[in-house]
Amino acid sequence: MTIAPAAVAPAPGAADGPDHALALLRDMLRIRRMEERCAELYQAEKIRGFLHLYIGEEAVAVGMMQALTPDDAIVATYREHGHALVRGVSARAIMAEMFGRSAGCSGGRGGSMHLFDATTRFYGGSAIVGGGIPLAVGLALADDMQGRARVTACFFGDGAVAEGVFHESMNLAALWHLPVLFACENNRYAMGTALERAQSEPDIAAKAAAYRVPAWTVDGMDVEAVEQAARAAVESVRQGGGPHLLELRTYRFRAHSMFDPELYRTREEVEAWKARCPIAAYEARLRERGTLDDARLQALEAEVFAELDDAVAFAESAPVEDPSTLTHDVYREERAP
Amino acid sequence: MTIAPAAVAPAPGAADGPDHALALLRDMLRIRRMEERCAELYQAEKIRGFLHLYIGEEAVAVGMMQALTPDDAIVATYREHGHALVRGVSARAIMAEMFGRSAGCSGGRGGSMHLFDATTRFYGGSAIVGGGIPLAVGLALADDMQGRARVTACFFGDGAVAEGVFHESMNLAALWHLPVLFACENNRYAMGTALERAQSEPDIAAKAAAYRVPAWTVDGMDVEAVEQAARAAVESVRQGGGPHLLELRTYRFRAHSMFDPELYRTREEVEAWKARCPIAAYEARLRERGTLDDARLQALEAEVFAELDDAVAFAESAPVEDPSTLTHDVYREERAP
Amino acid sequence: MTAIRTAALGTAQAPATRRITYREAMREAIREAMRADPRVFLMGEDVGRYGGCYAVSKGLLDEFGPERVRDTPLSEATFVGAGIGAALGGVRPIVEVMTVNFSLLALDQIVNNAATLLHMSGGQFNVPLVIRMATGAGRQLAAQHSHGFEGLFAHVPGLKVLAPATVEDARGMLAPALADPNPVIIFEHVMLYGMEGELPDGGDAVSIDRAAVRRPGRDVTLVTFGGTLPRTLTAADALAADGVDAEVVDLRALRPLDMDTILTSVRRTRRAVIVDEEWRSGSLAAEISARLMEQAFYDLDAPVQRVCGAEVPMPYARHLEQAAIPQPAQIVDAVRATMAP
Amino acid sequence: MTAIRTAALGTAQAPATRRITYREAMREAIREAMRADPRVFLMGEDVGRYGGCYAVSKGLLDEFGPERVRDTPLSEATFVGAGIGAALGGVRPIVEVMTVNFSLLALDQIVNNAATLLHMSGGQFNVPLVIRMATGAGRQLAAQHSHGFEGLFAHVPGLKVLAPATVEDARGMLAPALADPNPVIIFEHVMLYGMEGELPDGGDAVSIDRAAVRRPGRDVTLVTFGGTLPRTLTAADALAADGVDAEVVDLRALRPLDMDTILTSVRRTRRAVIVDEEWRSGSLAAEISARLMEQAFYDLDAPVQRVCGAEVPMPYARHLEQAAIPQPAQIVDAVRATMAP
Ligand SMILES: Cc1ncc(C[n+]2csc(CCOP(=O)(O)OP(=O)(O)O)c2C)c(N)n1
Ligand SMILES: Cc1ncc(C[n+]2csc(CCOP(=O)(O)OP(=O)(O)O)c2C)c(N)n1
Ligand SMILES: [Mg+2]
Ligand SMILES: [Mg+2]
Repeated sequence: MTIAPAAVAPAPGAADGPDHALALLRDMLRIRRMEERCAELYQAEKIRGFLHLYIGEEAVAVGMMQALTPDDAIVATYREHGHALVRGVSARAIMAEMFGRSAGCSGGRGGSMHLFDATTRFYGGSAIVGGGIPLAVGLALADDMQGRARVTACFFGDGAVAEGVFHESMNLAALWHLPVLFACENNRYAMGTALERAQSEPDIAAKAAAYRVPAWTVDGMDVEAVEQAARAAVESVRQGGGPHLLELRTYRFRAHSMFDPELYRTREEVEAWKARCPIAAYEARLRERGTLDDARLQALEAEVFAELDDAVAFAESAPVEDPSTLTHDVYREERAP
Repeated sequence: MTIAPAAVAPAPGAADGPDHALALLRDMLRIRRMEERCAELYQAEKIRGFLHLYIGEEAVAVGMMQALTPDDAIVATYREHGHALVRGVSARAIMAEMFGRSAGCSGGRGGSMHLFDATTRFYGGSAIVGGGIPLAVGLALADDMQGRARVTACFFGDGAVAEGVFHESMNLAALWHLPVLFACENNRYAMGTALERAQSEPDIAAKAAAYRVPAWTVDGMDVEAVEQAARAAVESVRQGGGPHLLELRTYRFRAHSMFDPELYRTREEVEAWKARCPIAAYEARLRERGTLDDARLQALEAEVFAELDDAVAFAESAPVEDPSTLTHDVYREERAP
Repeated sequence: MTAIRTAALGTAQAPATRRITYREAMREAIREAMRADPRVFLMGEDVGRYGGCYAVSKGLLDEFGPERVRDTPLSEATFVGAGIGAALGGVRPIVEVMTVNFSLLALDQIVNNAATLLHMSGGQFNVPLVIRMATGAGRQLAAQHSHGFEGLFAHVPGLKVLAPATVEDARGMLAPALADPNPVIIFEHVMLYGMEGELPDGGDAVSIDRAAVRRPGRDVTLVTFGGTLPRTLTAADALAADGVDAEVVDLRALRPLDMDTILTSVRRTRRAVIVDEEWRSGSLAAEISARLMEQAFYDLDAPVQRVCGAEVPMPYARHLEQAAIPQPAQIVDAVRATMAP
Repeated sequence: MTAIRTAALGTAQAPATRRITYREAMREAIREAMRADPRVFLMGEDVGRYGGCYAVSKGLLDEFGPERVRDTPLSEATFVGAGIGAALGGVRPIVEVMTVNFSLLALDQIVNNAATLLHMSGGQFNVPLVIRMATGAGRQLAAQHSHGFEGLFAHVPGLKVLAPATVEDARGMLAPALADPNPVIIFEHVMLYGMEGELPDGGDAVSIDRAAVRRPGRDVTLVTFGGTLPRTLTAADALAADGVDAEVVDLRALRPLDMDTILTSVRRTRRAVIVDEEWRSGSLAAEISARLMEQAFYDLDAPVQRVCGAEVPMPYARHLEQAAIPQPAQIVDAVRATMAP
């Protein structure tokens, strides 16, 4: 069932011109710097709870988002800051959320693991591993029943593939031919459990054959490769091709969360993957192409820093919600027609 | 991953001689006649609750049980009268169970869907579709950890394949290389839902590749074919080959349960399958081989009737348990070392 | 909401009544909801071709087709989760879970998603989903098919929980449940499906907020819901023959609870017995007793009693099953104990 | 059982005490159980190489190897179900479920299999399984990682449910739980892991049947368990400063409940407040209140009060989370209301 993406859609990348390439780089930098800032703010005890950083995996969210239109929907995991940011949730709203302020994108109720945003159709931020997958199937069902040519992109990790709902959802989406793009962020670990110790068949894309779902494996460290595959898959899904699965091979450079002593992998392994940093690699490629030079990069970095400084300042000064509102939004009060 | 069973073990059947063949026939008849009797007793309101008959599928249980030794374990479904009987649970204990008597194999607590028997390692009788599959994995784990060369045979239907636990259990058993024989009784329907309307990939054996589990498809209407495949698979599992999956293609001739109006399939389809009746076909084959004649068959039928008459009489006259024992066996009281 | 229903039905209909079963009432309610709103659809195991395990949805596939009466594979977690997603996406799913025991397979989706999304998202994403489940004992289906977890669902903030116990409620609760912007769980007791009752022709939407006094009385308040309402009314009749005038309150909504109706009754009768088929410890009956403790302690002339299911996985044998669930005689005994000085 | 433990430990050990954390106590208990019985093993998500989400099992993989400290894939239903099967097969699994919210994924296995098998099989198949779960709020982990469903599990016949709230209980409850022939669920509150306490060197098995009076008092009985014990003791201290002498009962076992200890206390103090972090409606606190209604109504000078968690999916923001769970000040207020005439 593995289809070469090139067969489905034309390759973007260099052909799309320097502006697009710089936009990709910029978005990866925005994620990287935001995550670094989050780590600092966690140390400073401004952000609390579980914090899962996306550092090393930026090419995946950035590449994928290129293929999605504002009408499409996104379901993500607890490692979703990057997805939210690139999807268009403001850094201010994300940062305020992690500060637990009512100006946060989830009103301070969700925190790092539960970013939500109705205007960008960003349906969270789900912290039960695999728990978002059926939601994505349902969102796609609603689109299908209402005749809308929308796609629902569902992000989940390699760990989620072991959960029964992955299997149930692949089957249901395929059986009902629903417009879901399953995006497996295979960073080779679920917390401290390596993929080979979690899956008897570690080739995730190969599993899709059990559901007759087209699937292919993508280099998740190459933002242009991700974009290309995402465009091909989204196009096919949108044109009625039923669900597709992308296995995006990537790596997280940091610990699973802020509490992780990282006993389960070697420094050498981490270093080897860091050498393939999606941002550094893309910078090098763009320099080679003549699209990027020091001045341009500095300007980009400055922009990103300014955005984050502004976001942190906003979050710091955002009002703290009155505890009297504690039980608001447990039920919605108005009756819908 | 599909392996021809012939490659793994020698074919039994004709070579095993007429006694074995007649024993196979006899066991199929025992199931058939018991199920027919159950249907009558249900009409007579002696048996209550949900009653799921195995008529049409006898070759599966009978063929499979040939390959299992007394040390092996069995996990079955709510359609398990036949499995229990052929495994060695007495017709008396089964019948008394369905009458709700304390002499029943589950003390009258379980009924038709929950036959249990410790002495034959018959672990039920599970009425949550798919719910028995993880138990089988655990039983196999216990054997593996204790160095016992036992096999756990786990029966489930084509419907159960859609449940997440099927996927989780296949993966875990394969990952840990556990001695489980997954036996999917594919009778093409889950209640009223045809396999093609439940599975995007209706080839169940093909799904095993997603877990690197050896699997093959077996004609479940041919008791010798089932026995042959079962022996091959059990042998391989017992010798450390890890879990195997058999997809046993069969058909239920009767309604799903006693409440089923059978709106979902045509009379023609049912008749076509009935023409492949595993018992009639085997009788014909044995006649051809000269193993069976009218006298022999009559004797067999008479034996079977006698066994059932005795079982029903036993059940009828078995004492009804005192309601004061209602909450017995909710907890076991002694402390184990 | 009543306005919507009236508009959908028209007002020309004569107010004749007719006798139908609880099952038919439920089916009519689904049919009417699907006729009234193209976004409404039914999904679950064997709701279509088979006609529903308890025959509730028989005939609906023919009228509405397989797009709106969807047979699902056996994947409770996923089809309930997909119901949540579909509700988020703007359609109005009615998801049927065949038997409450199986709902445990979907409980993660119901509790961790359906009930939390509105709050976790800071009020952005509500889940207008209706889940129907068959519940309860009495058909000798043993431990994996006979339990009711109404109390468990009623424990969860973010959910609304309903238990229609009459034909009128079976007919009338679905429309307001679908109109509700929150996830609503409807429990249908398997022993009620065959029960007949009078219904105003066409039926009508009913309140889903209030408990109902099914039998007025002065001496003691019997509080119950769902499958035990008929048995409680039987007990009340037996008590009346004995000169004890019992008031019977049918909770109808299990979350949120209508304490006003209960308190109004108990403050008058000064005695209460709660009847609940579920296991006693941690039952919904416990919650009601605890609230009466807190809100009516000084009004009570005797301690509130509970008549609940025995704490045992439901046995198959008929006489054991019957011994495990509340019987009129036990209710009568509990009332007598409550009336004794 | 105590005999067994003593034998396993030897008796030569000096009865010195030492200070360890709740987390270490739990780890020692697991280690000792695994040393004492080769059938005992630990399985769950990241219990091995990662060392456990809350670091309870750190170091155990090194000592016992991957056969006995088993990292599982993310498949809660299956690895819990496999634990049930393994227990049936003669080994002694300790299954760790990382966080109670995730246990809903395995609830079908726990309720429909572990709790029913003995009864459904007419007494043939018992399930000697221990399941450990981290529970509770206080770490700003929001709605999908902070809830406690202790009451839900305590509702289910066939299960035993424990909530160690002290270092001694963390150290001592596992051995008798493993010796018990029934499925036992142990809840470990995440806010207790770092708590230190004195322990007799080597620890010792404790009763898992009885509640404990953690602070004797005359004026009012505070009943609690697990993570709210420290806060309840704080409240008792504050009350003492005010001249109110509160007795604090730690339930320890949530199913079956030791009503004797509660009743003995309440009959003496004639007043009770129950503190329970879970959502109020349908909480375990409700069950205790209902039992006091039934068994101590005439002994009470005031209605039993509950101090429970707010009925909301747990919010992330710290001040909101704190507002959602019982605080000493609320306990003090509830006691004052109870003491007022
Ligand atoms: C159902 C469930 N089980 C366990 C956890 C604890 N947990 C949180 S993240 C995680 C690892 C998930 O790995 P993966 O899906 O590969 O995503 P990644 O963190 O690598 O992005 C685990 C086990 C959880 N949140 N939900
Ligand atoms: C979890 C669960 N969902 C639904 C049911 C209701 N149910 C009982 S049998 C059955 C069909 C199962 O079909 P299959 O697995 O093919 O077995 P068969 O009955 O054909 O032998 C269904 C849906 C159940 N018992 N458990
Ligand atoms: Mg991962
Ligand atoms: Mg079938």
